[in-house]
Amino acid sequence: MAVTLRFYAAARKATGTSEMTLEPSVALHLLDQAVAAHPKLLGVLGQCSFLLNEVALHDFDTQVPDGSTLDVLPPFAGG
Amino acid sequence: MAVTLRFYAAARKATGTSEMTLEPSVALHLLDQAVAAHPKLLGVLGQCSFLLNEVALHDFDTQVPDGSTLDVLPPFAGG
Amino acid sequence: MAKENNNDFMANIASALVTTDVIVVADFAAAVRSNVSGAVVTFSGDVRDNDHGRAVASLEYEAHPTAQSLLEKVAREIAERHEVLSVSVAHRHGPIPIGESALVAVVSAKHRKAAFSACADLVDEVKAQIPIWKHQVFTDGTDEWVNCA
Amino acid sequence: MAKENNNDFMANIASALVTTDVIVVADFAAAVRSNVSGAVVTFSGDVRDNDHGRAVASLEYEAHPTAQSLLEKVAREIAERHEVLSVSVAHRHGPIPIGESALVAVVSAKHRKAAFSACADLVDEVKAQIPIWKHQVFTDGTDEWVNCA
Repeated sequence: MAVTLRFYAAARKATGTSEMTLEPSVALHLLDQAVAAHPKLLGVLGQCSFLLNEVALHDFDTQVPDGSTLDVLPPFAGG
Repeated sequence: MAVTLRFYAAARKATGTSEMTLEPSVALHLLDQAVAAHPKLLGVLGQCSFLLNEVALHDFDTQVPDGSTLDVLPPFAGG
Repeated sequence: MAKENNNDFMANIASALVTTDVIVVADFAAAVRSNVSGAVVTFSGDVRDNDHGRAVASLEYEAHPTAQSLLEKVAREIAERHEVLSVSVAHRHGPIPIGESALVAVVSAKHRKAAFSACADLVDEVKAQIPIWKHQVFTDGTDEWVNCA
Repeated sequence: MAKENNNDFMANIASALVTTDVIVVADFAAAVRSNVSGAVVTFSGDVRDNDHGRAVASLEYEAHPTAQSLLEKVAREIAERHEVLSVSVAHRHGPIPIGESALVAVVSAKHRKAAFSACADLVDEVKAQIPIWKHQVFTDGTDEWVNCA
């Protein structure tokens, strides 16, 4: 039973890693655990958007089921 | 003593000539003579702008002095 | 990817590409031209040697795995939203040398106003919608992820 | 032809050309690019094989002798009116084959909005201000001077 958090760009810089593996839980709890493990992530997280299995996630109470990927996306800066 | 009227694009098509030589006079009288000589010009003239020696002419009572050029410019269609 | 246009028989064509290859705006412009189109507007967003007064040494873009499909979606939306004939957009990622294009956007249309509007709208949407990030290294040795405090 | 910019040390550069030669937008775009500019917007107005639903066989532009100096004036005005780095515009006259450019306008700027605004404004001003006329011959043998009833 595991879910994968993936960190991009400034989020990866803040955590020092591109991903973490955690037990399935609600999104908020997963992000709490990520911040606990990597306190610098807190400075970035408020600006981020999130994808649960490549679909936009807005409700942090959503349960992230086994095998899922939760992506942490800092503000876009394309162009 | 002569002035030159030059006709461009649709004005040239209407007169069948690219220029006319006339006695110096006021602009309005010169254009009257051009229409008298080339009646089809009347259908174009109302849409035209005019240059007296390459400067925009707005007052048709302006005297066009000897050696001048009065250009008849149909609506622009560049681009 | 195609729809009936209001004022002609042509279907709109939209293409999109996320790539690590060099992108040259003239190549994309050539692809949207036709004997029917009267106006081609292009945008090239190029890597600058400066940002907010600081000298940039090198620059790299990172693209999320969904960037390609989202870019296709944006291109289709622009083609549907404007009276245009063809829309093409490409975003490069990975390291990009100064002076080369990071983003190219090209639009052909019968009339210029639609071409300008669509191309500007396309670039705005790419910046807003596409998960791509820019990392800058300055000549003083510091670095930043752009838009992230 | 140069002025102090509000937000950088660069002088604006404006160039203009009225010519019977082939004009290729990419050549003009290359001339306005620099490592300082972040955005290049181009417009190409191309000869179409149709106009208002009628098939065009051939097309010719006529330019007044003042066209070159007026085009230079318009280019300078655009460079002064917008926060841009470089402006270049060219209008071809004489016969132009279908598919080739009659007008190219290119603008470089630090920021995209200024580049888009300036390029669109430039094309509008060229159409309004420059004494150039378009003569179309249709495939049915008729012909017209465009914009003239």
